[in-house]
Amino acid sequence: MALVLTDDERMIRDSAEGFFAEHAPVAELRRLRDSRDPHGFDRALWARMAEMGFAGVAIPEAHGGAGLGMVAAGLIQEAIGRNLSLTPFLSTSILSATLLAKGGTAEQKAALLPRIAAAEIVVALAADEAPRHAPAHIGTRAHASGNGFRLTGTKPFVLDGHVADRLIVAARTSGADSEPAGITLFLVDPKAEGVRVERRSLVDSRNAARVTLEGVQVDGADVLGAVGEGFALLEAALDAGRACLAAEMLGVADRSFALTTEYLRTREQFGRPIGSFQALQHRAAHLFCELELAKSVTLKALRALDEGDSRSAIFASLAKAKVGEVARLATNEAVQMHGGIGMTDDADIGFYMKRARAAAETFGDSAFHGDRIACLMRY
Amino acid sequence: MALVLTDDERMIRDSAEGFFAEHAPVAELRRLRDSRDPHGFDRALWARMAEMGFAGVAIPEAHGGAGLGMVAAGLIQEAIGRNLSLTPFLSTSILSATLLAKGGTAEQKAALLPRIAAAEIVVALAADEAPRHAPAHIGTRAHASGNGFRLTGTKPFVLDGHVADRLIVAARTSGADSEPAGITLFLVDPKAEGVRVERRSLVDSRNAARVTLEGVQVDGADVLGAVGEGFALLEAALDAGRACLAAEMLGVADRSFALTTEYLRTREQFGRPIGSFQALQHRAAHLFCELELAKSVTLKALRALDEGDSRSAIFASLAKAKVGEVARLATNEAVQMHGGIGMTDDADIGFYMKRARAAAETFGDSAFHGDRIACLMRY
Amino acid sequence: MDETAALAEFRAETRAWLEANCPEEMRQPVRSDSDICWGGRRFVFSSPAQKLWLERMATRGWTVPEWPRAYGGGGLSKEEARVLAQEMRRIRARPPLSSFGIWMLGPALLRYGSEAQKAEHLPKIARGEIRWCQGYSEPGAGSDLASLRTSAVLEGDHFIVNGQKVWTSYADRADWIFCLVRTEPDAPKHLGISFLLFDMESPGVSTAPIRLISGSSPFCQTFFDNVRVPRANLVGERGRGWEIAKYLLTHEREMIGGMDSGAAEGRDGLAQVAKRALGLGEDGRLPDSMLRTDVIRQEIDSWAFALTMERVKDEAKAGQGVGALSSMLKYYGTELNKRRMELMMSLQGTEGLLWEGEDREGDLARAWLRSRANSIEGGTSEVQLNIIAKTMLRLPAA
Amino acid sequence: MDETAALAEFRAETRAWLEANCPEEMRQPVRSDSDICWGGRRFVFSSPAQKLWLERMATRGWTVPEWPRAYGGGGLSKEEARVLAQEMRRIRARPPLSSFGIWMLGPALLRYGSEAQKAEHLPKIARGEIRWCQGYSEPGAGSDLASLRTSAVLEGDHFIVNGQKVWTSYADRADWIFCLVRTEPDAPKHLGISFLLFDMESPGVSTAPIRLISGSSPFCQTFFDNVRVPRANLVGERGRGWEIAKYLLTHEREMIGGMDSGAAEGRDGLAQVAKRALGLGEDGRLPDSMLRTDVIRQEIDSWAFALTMERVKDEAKAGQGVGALSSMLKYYGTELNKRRMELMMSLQGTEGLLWEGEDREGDLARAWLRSRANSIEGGTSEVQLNIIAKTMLRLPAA
Repeated sequence: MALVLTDDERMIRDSAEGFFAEHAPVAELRRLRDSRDPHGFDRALWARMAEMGFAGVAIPEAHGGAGLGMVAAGLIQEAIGRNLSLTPFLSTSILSATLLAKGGTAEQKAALLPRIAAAEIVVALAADEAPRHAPAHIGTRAHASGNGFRLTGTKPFVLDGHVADRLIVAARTSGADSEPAGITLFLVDPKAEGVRVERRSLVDSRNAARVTLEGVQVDGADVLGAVGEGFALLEAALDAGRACLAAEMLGVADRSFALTTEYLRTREQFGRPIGSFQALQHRAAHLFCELELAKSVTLKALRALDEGDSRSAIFASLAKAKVGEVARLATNEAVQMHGGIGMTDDADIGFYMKRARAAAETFGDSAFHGDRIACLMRY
Repeated sequence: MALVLTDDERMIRDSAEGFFAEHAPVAELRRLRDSRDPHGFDRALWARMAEMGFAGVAIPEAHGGAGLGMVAAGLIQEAIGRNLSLTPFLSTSILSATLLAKGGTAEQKAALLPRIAAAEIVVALAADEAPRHAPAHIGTRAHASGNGFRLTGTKPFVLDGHVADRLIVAARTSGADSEPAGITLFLVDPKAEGVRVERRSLVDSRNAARVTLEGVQVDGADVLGAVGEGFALLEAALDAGRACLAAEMLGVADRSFALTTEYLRTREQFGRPIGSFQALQHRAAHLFCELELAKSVTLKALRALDEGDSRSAIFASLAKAKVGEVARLATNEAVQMHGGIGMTDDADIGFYMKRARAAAETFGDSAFHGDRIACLMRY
Repeated sequence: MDETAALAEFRAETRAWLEANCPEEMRQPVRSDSDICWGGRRFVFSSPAQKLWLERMATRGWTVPEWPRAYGGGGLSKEEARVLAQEMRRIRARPPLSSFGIWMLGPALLRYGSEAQKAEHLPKIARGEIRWCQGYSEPGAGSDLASLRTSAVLEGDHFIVNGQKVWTSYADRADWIFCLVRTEPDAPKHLGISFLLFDMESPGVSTAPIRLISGSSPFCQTFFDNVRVPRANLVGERGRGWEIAKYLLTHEREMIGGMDSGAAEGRDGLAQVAKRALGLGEDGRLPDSMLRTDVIRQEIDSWAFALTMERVKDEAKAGQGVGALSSMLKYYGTELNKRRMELMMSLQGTEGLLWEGEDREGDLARAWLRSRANSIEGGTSEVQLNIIAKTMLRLPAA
Repeated sequence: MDETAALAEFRAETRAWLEANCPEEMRQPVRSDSDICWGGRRFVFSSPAQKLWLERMATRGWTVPEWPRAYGGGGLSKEEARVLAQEMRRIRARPPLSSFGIWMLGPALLRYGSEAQKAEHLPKIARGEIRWCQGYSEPGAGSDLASLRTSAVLEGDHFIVNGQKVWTSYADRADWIFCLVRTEPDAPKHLGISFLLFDMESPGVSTAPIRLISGSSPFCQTFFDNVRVPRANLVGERGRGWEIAKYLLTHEREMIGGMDSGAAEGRDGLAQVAKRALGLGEDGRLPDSMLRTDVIRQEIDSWAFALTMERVKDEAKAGQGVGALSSMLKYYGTELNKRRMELMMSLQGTEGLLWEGEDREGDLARAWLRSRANSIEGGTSEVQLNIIAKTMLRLPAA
């Protein structure tokens, strides 16, 4: 398929951009942060996202979703990035929905997917244990017990874990601590005995939680996918999440670039607009080119997932690696070109830099994905 | 000792700069190249270098040298870089002289060091076998034979090998192909039976030779240093060579920068000197800073060798790695800023770019030395 | 996407014709310069097959498939031309003709030329009878092309041309030149320029090759000493040649920018070269971790750039293009290619330094040196960044 | 190098005095902001030892060892001052007093102040009695400092000051301000500026802290509404304040530029942090090869930079300095420090993102965000590059 948005996709892009710009602009992020909102996002917004069909964008129509796939999901996430909107979209509508749709039993799908599409619940993925992403590094153990398992371990960084109605926990039913084989996914009720959830606040005003599991009992019906074979399923969902994070970072980078070029056109120093200084012009022009590359790899990664391309893991890593670097450059340049103003909390531009960093660190940074590309290409 | 040139050293610097600018400027390189000179350097110049005390600068006075050490040697090599002078200084006065002075027997020293100081002979080091520097990777074998050894192997890249009166050959008396232990150094007459020397021409108009050894007989008196323990000796000489190559690259970079800023001041486009364009100003100013760093690491590396600093290997690698990158940046920027003129053979600037590349590849590029630094620092 | 019935039929016919008419020898990859057919009065074909292939293609107008039939073209639609290109790729057919006349002058004449000029020059370009060169840059006017000083003074029915050009590709082998000259010395600098065509055999024209740092001499200096050019050879309006020049430059830029495609199909990827040069360690990774890092970053950027070329093309087709991205492609593509060649040199270590000698020694070093010109010719990287800042970012003038 | 007998004696005396007089508590590393003694009217000492240490050092004039004794200084020679610094480092003694008065205003007053001004202000700075802040930047005048608009109109024996400053460090805690004002509104912009001193308690002065992206508020906006400043508080000539300002900026630049010293002694090197964060692989190398590459490159540059600071100092001592390199150190040092903080963040992964919570969570992220200001404050990187291009490279003005 051509590397270009279809008419339908352009409509989704425009409506997502309009929606988040209206309902969840940066001012809203500021409000939630400054009021130390206990949820860290606005439940009313989340409900509206269901009305718009966003919450279930990637969920098959048979399960109450819009069935529009990953390009559409990425466009929504890009608009989220552009406006720095706070929503549980990534954790619930992308990661968890993908896991359930690909790995869930008929009962699990019926029980959860329609409720996600309706934005009635938040579902969080509790997988990573190392500060630097290492998806096979799972030390949490699941020991057979009764007709199910007992889970014990710690997940220090669960996105939206503090507001989750359900957790999907990666635990090890066999194998050594960093082996892909032996990982199993479980649906866990965060209110179950032995689960402790502590909210942790982040530099970008998103929220995560440390989830501790102490002998938490789950039964056979709570296993998501096949026992011991959870890694492939996890990776598929992570690749969807990585491609969407690339889309979000693209939104972050593109908007911060737009704010910056606007500033360059208007801010005067030495009697002329600073955008007339050639050194800044060249840096901005270079950044423009990098952003064009970021757009291409993002669209390709999302398209490849929708098309079931055998190289979709490579393209997801390509997008996460490249856009992460571009977003870092774009937001760093943005702050520098804004000068002192850029260092103040009053200016929005700092929020973009914070989010670019946090998104880049989530589910593998450029170093992780560069290595992954090389390993997948066997060098 | 302070990181600054002494008055004596400044005199050496000035006299070396004056000497090479007068006797071996870029025009001389051009002449030797275009006439396809069979030696690739001017023997009269080499003789003059003895008169100046340059050929034996690092050789102890007891052996006919000037005994001035590595800072002095580096200043000479820097002047060589500044003028792109063709001489066998590196191979003979640095590498071979260091090996002989540190590892030679009284007889070997007496026989060879005074003749090097007098510029009567050229001595070349035949060590490297891999295209990418790997000093322990020695596949050439020395089998015991009679009261000595028989050497068999190929050295594809021996600097000044085509004009050498004597070769110092690294061969393996024991151990596996890439082990440091088991390497022995031998003095070999290139006219001996079984030695084949083929000249190879290089992009920077220096010369090297492929030296093939087919059962070349040497006797016990030809062993330089201890049997099987040649690696440490070799590394000491290579570090001297690396520090001097850093000094040469510094000369290359500094001179090409000077040519470029001069061009920026005079060349006009769009009705003004191109040096008035801020984008070029900032790139030039950045390069200025990089050159300052290059000066510091070079002086430190040379000083550390003279002082017997326990970290002199680290400093040699630091200088080779950093100055290699700076020289690459400086010469690339020089060609780009010269525009079309810079691409012509008529302009000198291209010669600087060629030499910077060749010097960077010799005895380990920045990747090699970065890794070496990290390994020496244990990370 | 389904092909229309008409297009499918055209495909079938084209395939059959190519199978029947493309000589076997012309289905081999281009290995050296002599495999390229440049045409022209003095061109010496390297084989009878090369000549035959040109004649057969020219007869159908397929050396310039989209030009009108009236001017020696194939009269094909965009879609048909794409099918022809696909079918030629399928059998790896070589281009029958390479020419600045096709790439640069032809499109400009189609847009700006008089009827007489089109009728005179286009068919000869299409048939490879006349080889053209480009007279743009001058010693004092590099990036600042519009400050050119070669003068053309009208005397009766002739312009008298005096001056000097540099960087004229293959001027010593070309038959005719398309040339920017100053006809209005007193007009503002962009408004005094005209676009002239003339025969390189005219009295007063001489050339001298320029030796490059790579050792080769594809470019010349070209001197004009009272060259008489018929007034009819003026293309477009007098004093309005700058517009034509810019139109041409955009074409050239896209051509040069497309040169990096490290990760694109068909060409040996950098990672493959690295694997051959360094081998793999026990962990399946390239053993030099710093070089591996550089290779990975280069491959990521090359791939991202190749996808961007694909996207830009697809968007143009879909009518969604955001405007002229040629400066972006030119700037980024050439900078990428320079970095790629630097890495290739690093991977080969001292072997990459070899210059002359047995076999193909020196090829890599020459290609590395050649790549340095990419970001200078056809508008420097700095000029492209200026254009992007002005046209795409609308930043204020200095 | 051998020390002279006199200097050796001074060293022995100093060592003995420090041993006897530096309280044990003052020999601990500075752990938090409250360990820093800023002095001033409203300063609250964090411990009796902090107060005692300041008093004892001030009594000897050793808060400002090289200032003349007449103004509360120690009257030491450069060499003696170096010995004092070495001996203080030896016992890890904390600086008794940190102050913009010492670092910035003092040197300027010594050079440009009247005798009365020196006698009035320097001793109070030396004893930590008055805390100073700096009124330079304005909302419309960032990099283009000289375009400042705060006005000072002479009425009788007083200047009436009106306007606004930003980025005044700790203005809300300072007692006095040294301030750039425009006294000659019609003069060319660099020539209408004067350098004034006044009490922050003067009627009409107010401050409002600026909240930064790191969450802290070390800077203020400062407003002047008809503030009356005695004419005697003008430093230097009226309209010649720009010269004093530039003199001060050079001092500030060197202070900020010196902040990166990744590989310097005493501070935990980046490689050590990387080792703790990533561990070592079986081959003794950091296991993430791309991050390792970045760490290596950072360490190389940090080390090269530290050696450059050493060389520049040594050359200055030897009288071989090539001139003001402060812009180079400021530009390169701050850019290096920013890269270092980015790498620190990468090494810590998601743990580095934490903001508030138990223990010292958020410290790293705050330090990262803080580092972004380094290349803006005290003259942006762009301004430093302009200065280098002009003064060191003598490139023509735009």
